[in-house]
Amino acid sequence: MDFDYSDDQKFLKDEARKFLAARCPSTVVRGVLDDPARSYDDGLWAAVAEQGWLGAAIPEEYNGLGLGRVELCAIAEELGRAVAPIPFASTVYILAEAVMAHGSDAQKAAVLPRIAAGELIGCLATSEGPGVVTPSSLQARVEGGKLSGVKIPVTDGDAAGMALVLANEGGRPGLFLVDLKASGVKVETLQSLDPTRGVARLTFEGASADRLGEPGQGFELVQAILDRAAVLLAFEQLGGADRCLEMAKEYALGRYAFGRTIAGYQAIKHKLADMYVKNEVARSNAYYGAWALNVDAPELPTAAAAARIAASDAFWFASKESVQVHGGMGFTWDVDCHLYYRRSRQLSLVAGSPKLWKERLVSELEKKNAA
Amino acid sequence: MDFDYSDDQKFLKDEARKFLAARCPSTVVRGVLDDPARSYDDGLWAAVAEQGWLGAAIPEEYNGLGLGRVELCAIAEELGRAVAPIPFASTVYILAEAVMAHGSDAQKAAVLPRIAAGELIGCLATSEGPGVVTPSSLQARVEGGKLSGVKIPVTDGDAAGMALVLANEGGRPGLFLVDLKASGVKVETLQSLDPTRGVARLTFEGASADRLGEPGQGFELVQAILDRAAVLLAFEQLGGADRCLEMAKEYALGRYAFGRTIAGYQAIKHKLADMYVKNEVARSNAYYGAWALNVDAPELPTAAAAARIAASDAFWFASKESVQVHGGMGFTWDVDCHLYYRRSRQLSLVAGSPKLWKERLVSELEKKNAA
Amino acid sequence: MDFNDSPEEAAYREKARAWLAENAAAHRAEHGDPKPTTPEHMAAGKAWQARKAAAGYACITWPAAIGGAGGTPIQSVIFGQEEAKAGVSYGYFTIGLGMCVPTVMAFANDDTKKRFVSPAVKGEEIWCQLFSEPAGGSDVAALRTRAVKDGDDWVINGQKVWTTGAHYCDYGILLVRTDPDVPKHKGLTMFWIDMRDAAVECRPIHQMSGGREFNEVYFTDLRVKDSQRLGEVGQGWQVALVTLMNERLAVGGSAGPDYRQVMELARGLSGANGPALKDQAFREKLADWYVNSQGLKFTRFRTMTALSRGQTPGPESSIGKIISANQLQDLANTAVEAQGEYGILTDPALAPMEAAFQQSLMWAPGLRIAGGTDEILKNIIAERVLGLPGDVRVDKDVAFKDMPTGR
Amino acid sequence: MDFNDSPEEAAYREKARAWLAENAAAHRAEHGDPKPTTPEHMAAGKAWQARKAAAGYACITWPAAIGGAGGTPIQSVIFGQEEAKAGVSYGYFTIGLGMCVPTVMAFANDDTKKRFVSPAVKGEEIWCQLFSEPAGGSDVAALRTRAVKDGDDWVINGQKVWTTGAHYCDYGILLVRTDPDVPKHKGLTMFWIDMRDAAVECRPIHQMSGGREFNEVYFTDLRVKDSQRLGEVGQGWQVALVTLMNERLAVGGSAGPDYRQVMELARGLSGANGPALKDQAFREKLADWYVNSQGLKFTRFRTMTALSRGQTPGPESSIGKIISANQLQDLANTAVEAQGEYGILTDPALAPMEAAFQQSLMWAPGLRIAGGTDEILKNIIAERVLGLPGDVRVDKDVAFKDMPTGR
Repeated sequence: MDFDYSDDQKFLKDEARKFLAARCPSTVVRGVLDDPARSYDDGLWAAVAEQGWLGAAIPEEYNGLGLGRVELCAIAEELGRAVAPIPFASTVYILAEAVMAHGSDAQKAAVLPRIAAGELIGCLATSEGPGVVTPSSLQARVEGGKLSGVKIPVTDGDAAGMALVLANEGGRPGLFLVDLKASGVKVETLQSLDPTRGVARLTFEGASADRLGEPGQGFELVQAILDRAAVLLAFEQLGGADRCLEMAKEYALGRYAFGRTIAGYQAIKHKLADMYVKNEVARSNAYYGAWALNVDAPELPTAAAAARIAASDAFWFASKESVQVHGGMGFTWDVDCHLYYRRSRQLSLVAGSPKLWKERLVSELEKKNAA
Repeated sequence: MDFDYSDDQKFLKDEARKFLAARCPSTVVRGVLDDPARSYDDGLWAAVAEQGWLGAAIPEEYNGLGLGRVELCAIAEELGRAVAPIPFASTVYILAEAVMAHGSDAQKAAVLPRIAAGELIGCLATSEGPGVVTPSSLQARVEGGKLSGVKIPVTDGDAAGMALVLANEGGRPGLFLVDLKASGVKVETLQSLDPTRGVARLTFEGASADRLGEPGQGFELVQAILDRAAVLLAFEQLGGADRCLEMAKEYALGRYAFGRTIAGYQAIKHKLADMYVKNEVARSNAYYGAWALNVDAPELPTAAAAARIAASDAFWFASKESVQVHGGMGFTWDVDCHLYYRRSRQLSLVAGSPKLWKERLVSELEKKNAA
Repeated sequence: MDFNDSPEEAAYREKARAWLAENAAAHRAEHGDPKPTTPEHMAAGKAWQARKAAAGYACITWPAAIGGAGGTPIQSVIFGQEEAKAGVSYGYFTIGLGMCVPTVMAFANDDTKKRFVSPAVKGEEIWCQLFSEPAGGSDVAALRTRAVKDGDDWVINGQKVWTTGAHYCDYGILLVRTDPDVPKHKGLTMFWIDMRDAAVECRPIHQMSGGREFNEVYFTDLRVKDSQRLGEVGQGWQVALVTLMNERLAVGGSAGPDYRQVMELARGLSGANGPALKDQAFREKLADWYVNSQGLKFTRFRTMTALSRGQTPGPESSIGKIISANQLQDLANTAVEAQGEYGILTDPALAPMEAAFQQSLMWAPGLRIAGGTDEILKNIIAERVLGLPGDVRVDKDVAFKDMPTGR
Repeated sequence: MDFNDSPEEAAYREKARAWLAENAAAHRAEHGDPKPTTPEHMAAGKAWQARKAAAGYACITWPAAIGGAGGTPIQSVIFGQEEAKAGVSYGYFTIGLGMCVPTVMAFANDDTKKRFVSPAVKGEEIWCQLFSEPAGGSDVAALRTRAVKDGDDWVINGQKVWTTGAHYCDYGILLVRTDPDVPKHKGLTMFWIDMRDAAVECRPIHQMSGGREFNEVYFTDLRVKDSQRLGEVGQGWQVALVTLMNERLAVGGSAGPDYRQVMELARGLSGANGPALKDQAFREKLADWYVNSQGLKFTRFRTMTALSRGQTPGPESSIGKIISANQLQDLANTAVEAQGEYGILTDPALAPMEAAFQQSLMWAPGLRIAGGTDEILKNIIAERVLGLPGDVRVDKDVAFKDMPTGR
């Protein structure tokens, strides 16, 4: 039984925490938050690239570090704790993982080294409006290798150099790599609940599109990509939830009401205990997801769903109740609580809501129980 | 604005409480609980009949008191508080109300005076097995005025002299009055979660059946009957929930841990506050239901659904958390907590689960919003 | 058990409606429909208050001698309902007339009352309440703003926070510490102050929701006359309790979207398994929200019934904010998540319902705190409604200066 | 991050499996499959314990000199898993060997240890723990059972409650008050007692679930020798803490139906809007239960990992019962309500899944209380895991006899 980070992985994680404590204090997050013109911190991005994190799980032949997915999970946990304002998830959990899992050799060679070097930011463009995009609602289309349509919103779309775009080709849904710096692409930055992450509308008018994977498999590919991303996102959520609990605890211990620290009142103690319980459930499910991701286990779909559901629940609860424990101070712009509150929403919305994942989980359990 | 019991109604309610405190202490409830041979307390039943409660809402021409439905709600609230072990709901809220609303003059004359006199106990026989009975699953059938089929479970079926039975007639669902003392009826008592209320399996083999209302309208009639019953049941649930809060509060005040009353710990205080909030939400919704029932308002379906949902939630919460506040004592047979815990389940199960009522409520809201 | 006015109430409502029909139209013809927070909106509010005062519809329950109408609480509620329906409610005077001026009336000398009551009733001067401090929070009496006697004056230094309307108010009632050597509740004193004094500085608070609706107020050597004192020295807490008891009966509904808007939203969305509105989990949430909203609405009706019967309302109304604030947070979040990735967008031109759900999501955390946190409200229900014991108090007999403090 | 045994662990598991394969079969051949609570079941349990002791599988972590195997905690866990898989777990010895006998070993004189340890390991004698009292509950140290010195004896009067197995146990460790004039924790003393003494009376408790699995134990002038004392007079609380620290590491899953059974149930039921299993609200609950159950399972794996690495497990495992007891109550209730009116039936011959849901519904309230209420467990997490302050204690310096008491 060895169901935890190894000593090496713990070392990597500790180093990541120290690095981010130095390079990504909340002033850096607020630098992006308060400046509408910035959708991420390029200095932090460059530093993260220099650390090799962008290519942590990319094989050495593509200039990555060739580490396992558990190492990537450790990094994700620390990025979540730091509310890092960079397009790491879109680039690493989604684009790099998608190309590694489903790309041709040529696509891998074209994409992975650029990601590892910090030269290419990715994004996933599926949504075309409010609600869930379905095969019958999908409007974007590729004809003769040229993409037309509007994707809104696209997380990190304003920073990205390449998008994974869900579109119909010959009436069948496919997934396409699109160079956003080439012609036929219009990018507009949009306002969002979490201004520390960029969001855009992408309008395509005859942009060159290079299919990833098989034709007609667009929705299946998106799901497979999200299964992998969900585990890594769960670690970001877990890191954020842990930090919320810490912040709430520190604040409660230092805040006095009626002559004693509010951390001594059961209403606060039990709220923090509830956070702890949710965070531990999330951690245990995330670890299982990390195992499944790392060994590409057939359990990945259920493990990823469980990890995402537990982590989304834990982060939402911790972020909103941390505001509550902070009282009036927690509702101000100057206290960091809202950075986590916003990020918890961003992370729940970005790769399918917890509701969708619950449905996916139960569908998988039905299959398993029927078998 | 006069949204409360009137002074007269309050007087009636106070008198009912005093009467039940004298005639239905928990020893009476336990008399039925502990004796498998008894499905209700016939002494209490006779006393209740003598008070005129069985005919409270029955017009004077049928030997009732001819009071309004709000008066009946007041009585229901007190019966719920006392966990009265009598088939009042089946007889009064269901059979009497059904015959008053949908019966022919002959049916009214045959049924209502006997109910008012305490000579006839009623029951509603719809269920035929686990889950919801639907037009496609309904098996019982009437041919040539004779009923065949099995109804399980039937609440108060072992005490009843007359059943309202849902059955197909000529392939169309109808609702029928059946004399359970006549031939072709087999009654078997069953074990249940709440032994203070009787439950039976009724097997019909050519029993005489007298249709209530129009042919083919069986399901609509059952729903209309349950709309009325739901409001009255909500008052029973509310009375029970109020009593749970009182019991928990009294126990907490008298119980000491670590040198002080446990009623002073926030974990207990806030739990009791949560009960109070739910009970008040239930009370307000129940009052609205009482108004709608009393004036036969078109809002009855939504009002009844809201009353039932709120009351079911409040009673379940109060009954389970009252056990919790009582600690180990609450888990013993000798303390009354479990009488309420059991009754809260009985009352939630007997006229459609809260889940069904939520669906009904939203369907009604959809219609209203679409209009 | 009905919703009808009594004959007297119906007559009053009829009269109020007739007056409102005529006067709201006239008011609107003069002032148009200015946007909130603009000077024009403030001017319109003041004009409307003057018009009400002239007709006996301002401070309805106050004696006619001081500008009221000698009316009943239920008349006040009825007028408020009709005024809201007529679309001419202004919030500027709520705190001043509901809490501050009654305190002035109860504790000030005759000259002061004469000077201030009438202008306030007519909407000429607006008052704010300066109690909360950073170090206070739920424990209001732990405030640190210090007043030191200097001849016939008091010199005040310190900071208040979360003051509604401080930047547009003319006067305020201010609770300060005049003696740190006695236990916390015993060393407080109340004053009225001129908010335009140069020693008073208002700074807007930047909230997590992005807005700046509340203020910090700083006092730097603010000098006030001893004649501005309300009540005795050291009796400030007793005075403050009178202020808080005068808190207006909340009979209005709560703001923000409710189940209707979420239902409307879901009608057009696709969800996990077909249309979002057909999703049973979503429907059960809708049902719960509806039941709670109705529960609060009918609880207000029960409160009004007590008023209508001439009784003091029971404690039922204290349940309101616990439910509504938490429900708004859940409802807004559910609505945002139902939009999928699109839910992240906050541009009112793009997001459904003009981004009302996104705005509510960022506001709801504040609602759960302002005017008593969830936790304090549950304490109040437990103690004042259910009669359970208060929390163990370690600060009752300790001199304020010796009390342990954190940040 | 994997679930594999280390090579040493795998070797031990292999050995244990081989032994179990042979011995469980032999055991079953001798004893058959008797029903729980029968004398035959008890006899089989004792025989199995003797067989394990002879082979070095009883008390695996204890030194070989006293009947153990000198093994590691992870070996003990591994054997427990394999034993459960082999279907030969008996619960009779858990409390005695996990809590009582270690206390005897720590505090008794050599004669006493010699007399009792070996028979306990071999399953010849069973021990129970007599701490809880009606007046104690969450506040164990508030116990009132009195021991008064009489020559070289102590005379004990009082009552214990919720004692597991009191009616079949041979010996017990008993915590009593020897001095009511000092604060509550300081006046306690621990003894071992003979449960067959005529002055000890066991009465089964009738639970709300209908069963009678626990006992009240009454002492009427029970005389024990001073040599039966464990630890010093007045040091009973310190001794009890040792007992409680020895509480066996809980690595087993929790009992009762889980999401699988509810899923199975729903497959055949019709619900509000078609098949119950297709109801999205029901599916979301299933998902939540699954996620929590997996969360607890993998939390146990994390605990085992710490053991496997030779570390002391962290406090993660304390979350188990808070989740599982509440979840069982919710799950059982949901399953019962999904059956509609039929859910009221409790006859195992009629109700789906042999009425397991109905039984769990009546058991779950007890689970939320036994071994620490939800509220006490949250206190423990808050204080011991998160390091938050304890509740204000008014009983620390008050003589026990002067402490306020209720019922």
